[in-house]
Amino acid sequence: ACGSNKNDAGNATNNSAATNNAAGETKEKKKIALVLPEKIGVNKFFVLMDEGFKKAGSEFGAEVKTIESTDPAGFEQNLRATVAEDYDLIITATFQAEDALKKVATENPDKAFAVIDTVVDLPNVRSVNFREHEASYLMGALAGLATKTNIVGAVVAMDAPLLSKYTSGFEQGLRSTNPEAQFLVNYVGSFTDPVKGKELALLQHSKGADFIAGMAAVGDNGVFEAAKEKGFYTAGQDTDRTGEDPEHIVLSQLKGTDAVAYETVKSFVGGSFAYGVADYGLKEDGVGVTFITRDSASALSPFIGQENVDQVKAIAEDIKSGKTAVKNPLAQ
Amino acid sequence: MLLQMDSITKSYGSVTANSNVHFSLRKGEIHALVGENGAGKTTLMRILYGMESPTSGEIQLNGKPVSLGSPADAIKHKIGMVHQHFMLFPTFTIAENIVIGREPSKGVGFDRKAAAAETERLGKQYGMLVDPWKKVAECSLGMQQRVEILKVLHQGAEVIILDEPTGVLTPLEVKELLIAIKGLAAQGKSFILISHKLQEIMEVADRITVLRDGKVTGTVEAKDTNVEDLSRLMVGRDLVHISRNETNRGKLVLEVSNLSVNGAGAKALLREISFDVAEGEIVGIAGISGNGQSELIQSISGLLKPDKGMIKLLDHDVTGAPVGAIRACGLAHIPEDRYQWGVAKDATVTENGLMGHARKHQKYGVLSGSGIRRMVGEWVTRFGIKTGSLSTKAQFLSGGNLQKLIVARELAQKTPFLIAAEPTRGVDVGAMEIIHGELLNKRDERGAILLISSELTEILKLSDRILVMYEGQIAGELDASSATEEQISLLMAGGKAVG
Amino acid sequence: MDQLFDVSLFASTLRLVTPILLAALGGALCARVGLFNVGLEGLVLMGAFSAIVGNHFTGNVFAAVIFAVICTIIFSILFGYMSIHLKANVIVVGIALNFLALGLTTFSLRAVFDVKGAYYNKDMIGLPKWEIPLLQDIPWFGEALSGHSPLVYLSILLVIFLQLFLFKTVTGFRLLAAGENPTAAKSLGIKVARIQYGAVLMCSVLCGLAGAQLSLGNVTMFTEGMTSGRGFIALVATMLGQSNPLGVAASSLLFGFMDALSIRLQGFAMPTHFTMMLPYIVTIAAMLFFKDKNYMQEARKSNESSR
Amino acid sequence: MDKLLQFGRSMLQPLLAVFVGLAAGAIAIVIVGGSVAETYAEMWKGAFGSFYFFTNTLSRATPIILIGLGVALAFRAGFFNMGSEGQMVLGALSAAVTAIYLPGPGWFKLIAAIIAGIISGGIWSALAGWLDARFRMNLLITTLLLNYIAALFAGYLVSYPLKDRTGSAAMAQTVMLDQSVWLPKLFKGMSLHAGFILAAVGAVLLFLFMRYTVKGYEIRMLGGNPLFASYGGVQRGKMMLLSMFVSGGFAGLAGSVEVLGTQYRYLDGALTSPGYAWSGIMATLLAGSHPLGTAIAAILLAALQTGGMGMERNTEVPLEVSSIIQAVLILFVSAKLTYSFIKRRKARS
Ligand SMILES: Nc1ncnc2c1ncn2[C@@H]1O[C@H](COP(=O)(O)OP(=O)(O)OP(=O)(O)O)[C@@H](O)[C@H]1O
Ligand SMILES: Nc1ncnc2c1ncn2[C@@H]1O[C@H](COP(=O)(O)OP(=O)(O)OP(=O)(O)O)[C@@H](O)[C@H]1O
Ligand SMILES: [Mg+2]
Ligand SMILES: [Mg+2]
Repeated sequence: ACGSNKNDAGNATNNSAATNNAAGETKEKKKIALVLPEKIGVNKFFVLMDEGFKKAGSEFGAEVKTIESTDPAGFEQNLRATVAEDYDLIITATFQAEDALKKVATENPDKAFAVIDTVVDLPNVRSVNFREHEASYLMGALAGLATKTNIVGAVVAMDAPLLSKYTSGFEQGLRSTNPEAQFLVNYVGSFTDPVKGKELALLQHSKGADFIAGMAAVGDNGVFEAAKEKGFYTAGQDTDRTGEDPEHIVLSQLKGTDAVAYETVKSFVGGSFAYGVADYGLKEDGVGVTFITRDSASALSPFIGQENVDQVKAIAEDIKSGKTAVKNPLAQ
Repeated sequence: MLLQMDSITKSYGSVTANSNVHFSLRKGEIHALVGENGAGKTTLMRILYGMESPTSGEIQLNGKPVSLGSPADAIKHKIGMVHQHFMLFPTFTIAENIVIGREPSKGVGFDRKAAAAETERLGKQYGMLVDPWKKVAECSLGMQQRVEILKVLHQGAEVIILDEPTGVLTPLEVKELLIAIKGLAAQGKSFILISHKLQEIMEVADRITVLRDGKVTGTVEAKDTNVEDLSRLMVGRDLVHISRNETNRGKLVLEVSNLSVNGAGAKALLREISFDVAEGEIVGIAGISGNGQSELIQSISGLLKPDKGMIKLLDHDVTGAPVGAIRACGLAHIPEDRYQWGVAKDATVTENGLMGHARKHQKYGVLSGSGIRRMVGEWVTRFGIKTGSLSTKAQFLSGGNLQKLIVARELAQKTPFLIAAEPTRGVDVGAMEIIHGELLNKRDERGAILLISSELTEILKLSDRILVMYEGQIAGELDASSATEEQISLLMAGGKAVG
Repeated sequence: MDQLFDVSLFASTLRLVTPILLAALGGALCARVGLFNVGLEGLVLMGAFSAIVGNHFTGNVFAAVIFAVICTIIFSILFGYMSIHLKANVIVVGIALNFLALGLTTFSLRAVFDVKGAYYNKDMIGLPKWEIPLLQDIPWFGEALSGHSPLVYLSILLVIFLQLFLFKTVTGFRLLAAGENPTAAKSLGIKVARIQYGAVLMCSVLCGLAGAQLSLGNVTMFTEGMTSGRGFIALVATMLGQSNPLGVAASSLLFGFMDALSIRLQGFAMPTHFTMMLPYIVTIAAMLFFKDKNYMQEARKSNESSR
Repeated sequence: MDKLLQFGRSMLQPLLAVFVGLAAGAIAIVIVGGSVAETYAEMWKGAFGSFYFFTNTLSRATPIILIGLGVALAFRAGFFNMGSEGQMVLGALSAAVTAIYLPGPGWFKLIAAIIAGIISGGIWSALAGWLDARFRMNLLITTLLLNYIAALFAGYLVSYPLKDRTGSAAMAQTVMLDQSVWLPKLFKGMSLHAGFILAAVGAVLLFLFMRYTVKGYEIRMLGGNPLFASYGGVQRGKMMLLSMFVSGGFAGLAGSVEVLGTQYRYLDGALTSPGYAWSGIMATLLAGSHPLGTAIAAILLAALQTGGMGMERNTEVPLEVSSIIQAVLILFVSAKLTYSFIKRRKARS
């Protein structure tokens, strides 16, 4: 496992209401490709994107094809192949796609591209970016309010820059509500290792953490299991995962990749597709946290408590209004 | 007739190792199989032991045709084989090596105590005493040979094949072995004995079959023949007896002083050895294997760093110098174990011949293929090396032919000094003549030779002076012209020199 | 210091090391018969996946473990057939099997459970945690040693069993012989190929158990590629332990302990990347003491005559 | 004539293997309900279907060839170098760092970067050789372990001190190299770069070196029987350092050309995730450590991979199945099918 993975999720209940305008039934079917820089595999982020993409394809009558790549070199090759095979729109995603997309998009100025979750500043590319650190901030703030032991933890996939968006946001939020709290961070060293993820959670629990956020991709499953076994609280990423074990998985950080994929296809077929950069944060409802920005089917855990939720909702409003600034660790 | 092999033919591609061979064995008989290197003796026996399948032919046991598809079949039919090269497990104990395949057990457990007892009993019964708990790796070659035979006996073999069993043994060990064989034959076991030492054969064999180029050239009763007739049958011509010229000692080539090598154990492997070898002489070193000869050779050739003492080669101090430097200084070396040190089995005849000659056949580090092939081709004709081609892999050469290749390669180094360790191990009488002749030639051309051999006749025949090694020391020095086998044997066994 | 060497460190070591140890023991058996099994990773992955499948369909963990073992055996027959029968290069076969296992499990994950990446079901019950009657009452040891899955204890028993098997039984003796000098073994009528198959099968049983411990013991789920390189660590443990069950156990424990310790060192000053190196560096350092066979001995062995 | 026959016989085995492999792959395709003909056609197209795809395959083969050559050299000398991955990673990183921070004209930086890559890969590999020669540490284990250490070390450098802080800064990677140090592309618009020429030349040179030079001869004998070599005056320790250095140098070169010719920066994981090192080892073993054979086997393996991608893009066969087919093909290609086949025929006649 390599490269990276972004998680998170906004469950993005796709606004399926807005569908049936049946834009281009008369025209020829558009061919749209979603080229992913790695295997969809265990990555909820890609799973959601693929779902949103396919859904839009069937709803708006576009011919859609999802292409996974085994590695970065293969990705560039796939991207070039889709150009050669003359897709009308080529969507791709994540930071990993940046280099290849820059090259290919520059070489093919007449082709339409879109990239999700990073910015590629070219005239024929539409970029959609997320501000996950804002959601992490909310989660950290909630954790700071809810913790009884004053120790909270995070089990993180890898010590790599892109994951600092999560840890740093979380820590900023935590400090804002509970400057005393101790924050434990441990790295799994892999995106696919629930076994180690579980051990790390057990370790943090043994050090007294009562809330441990999973930020370890598949490793999260291990964290959840540890929570169930030892009775501490945890949180998931990407989609609303509280339903899996509402007693222990008390929060989820959300990232609307499916909605973005869906919207992109929709706008392209409908003719409202625009190049340039779109930035999705709390304000645009592109990222969020269960109970704060979105309701959940699960009941709110007493550990979190309605009172804390209300307090953090206020923080969310401050972030949206710009009153509170969340520092992006990747921006200098 | 106990055993009958009819019209056996075996070919490997274009090489025919056996062609229409008939061979038979009576109960209680010792039947010798002789022939030049590569005549097909080993191949025939491997067929009998189920390790090779004949291209055509039939084998009958007690008049009934049998199919021997694997050694397991052969063992089932009470055929056992002691191979030309040991088939032992060096890290296992003697007892383990002997009982393997038919282990005494307690439930599923391997009863090693019972194995040891069984080994001791066998040893006593057949007059071949061994220490059951000793690791084979620590045993002398003679002991290993005993283990091989006891192993076969333990399998309950009635027909026992011995492929050059005496090649590595000292005279005393040979004598013991031959007595044991005779005793066993008297007890009703039947033997097929392969050997190049015709004297031995005349001593124990009842019948003798001669192979040449894969064909039987005759089967004779031992009492009706003699060594000369036999060698004529084998080689197809009379052997010329080589004579020694008198030479006088020139300046010193090798000087060894106070050489010591400490082993891993408490006992030193070499203790304060001093001797020299001069131009125009062959110094023979006799001794039972394991008395420090290997360490001495390895120290001189640079493969082992001595702990003390000095080695001078042509006035250069080469103590502890790298092999390459010593060779460059003027050393060539016929190693004692041809498979371990002398060749790379997967490399071709040419490649094996090139070792040590590469510098002469290169320009700017690039080898000249044609020059190399010419050189090796010349050896093949001169020494009569039987090989499919120059690009045959060394592992497919018969043991004796490989030995000839190594001897040819080292002689061709044309160095002032040569270590010749067991130079004729496993070679046939004809080739032995050639090798002996070449060694004497080198001496006559003012070369200095250190000859190490377990074959006393060879030592006596070639040497000018004889050193005997015992327990890492030189037990005595004898003048070759007056020395006798008895004297040497006594020294080898740790006795004091007389006269 | 107390923070580092608490009881949970040892408990955690034991849990983390079990799959590695089991696989390494399997690797040792293969190594003993001259098959260098690079495919451990794939075999364990197969075991992990089939254990979950077995659990899903039978609802019984022990049946699931048996099922895992059976599936791994079937998979390993391919390894045996290719490398023993068809004389394919054993390392190529091992590498290819790793790829095959990854592809097969991912594919079957979709075919069987209709999910991508991970299968997790909160109703699925993993291996029980056994509290060992007397042991659990001993203050420190009880906490470290009690309360693990049966496979953890089984792995300890297997170390002893294999040690006895290899060095005390007739079959074990022949297995050693077949590896030590196959030519000689063949010349004695010992069926070397059959013994090699036997070793491969035993190895696959062990890898099946390793996989089951991973997916039903350590956690109760399957995720794509969840072995995360443990098979290769097992391979290192096999070699470092010189294919001796006890040695393999010692080197696995060493690695596991260092791994668990390195987790605890995270967050102390040093960057994570360096703490993660710790187990590898310590293993290399340990090799100073676990001296390998001299190349000379090795060469002597392989250059015995074959004729 | 004789040579021709021999060549024919040596080709029989791989051909038969590929045939059986395809047959086995067909079974896998049928099981998932694909069309065998269409799937294989797409696979062929993805690997060799047009000049574009062909060059694509060659560019993917480039690092595999180079790694394979390095491994082949070490194997021939009798050293089991399993550390190509770490050597490649360090080579790539050093090449990137050199190309970024060294002052001077582009061509100079390019050459310096390649040399830096070769040297650091070589030193990392020679380190394992030294540990073996000096302390008798099993080379196989140390090289395997050094892979992890190299990857973590490189990961640290590009996550912290050398991290790219331009752009999104989210990846553990160095900054993009200046265009002046890029290895030139061989054809416009195709991914094949000059690194392939280096690999091809490397294969031929290594072949000539092993076969026709004194050093090559000594290395072969050392691998054949180290006792024989030392008896003949070859110094094992020195030879070990030398051959491990060159072996690692090839891996380092592989990393360098990937950085300078394809990625234009060092990106964490970009060299490890495609499994170039394992593919390289496989190529070597499939070819019995023959340098030219290794190059061909590497292209074959690369073709399987690019073909697999093509299959995934253009058929309904999912990616996992394509990896299953690849593995099955490799398994059968490795099998010495003719071995038992010829043996049986002989026994009968
Ligand atoms: N596997 C093989 N492939 C090719 N040729 C072989 C093979 N085995 C033996 N030969 C050839 O068959 C011939 C007979 O060999 P064999 O070993 O039987 O000779 P030998 O009579 O035992 O000789 P020596 O006295 O030297 O031991 C030799 O020329 C040898 O090169
Ligand atoms: N190092 C070597 N050891 C053994 N054989 C070698 C070696 N190098 C080359 N050969 C043999 O030489 C053959 C090729 O040599 P080459 O083609 O250079 O012959 P050539 O052209 O006649 O030589 P030259 O013209 O240099 O005298 C190979 O088939 C190989 O068997
Ligand atoms: Mg013979
Ligand atoms: Mg022979």
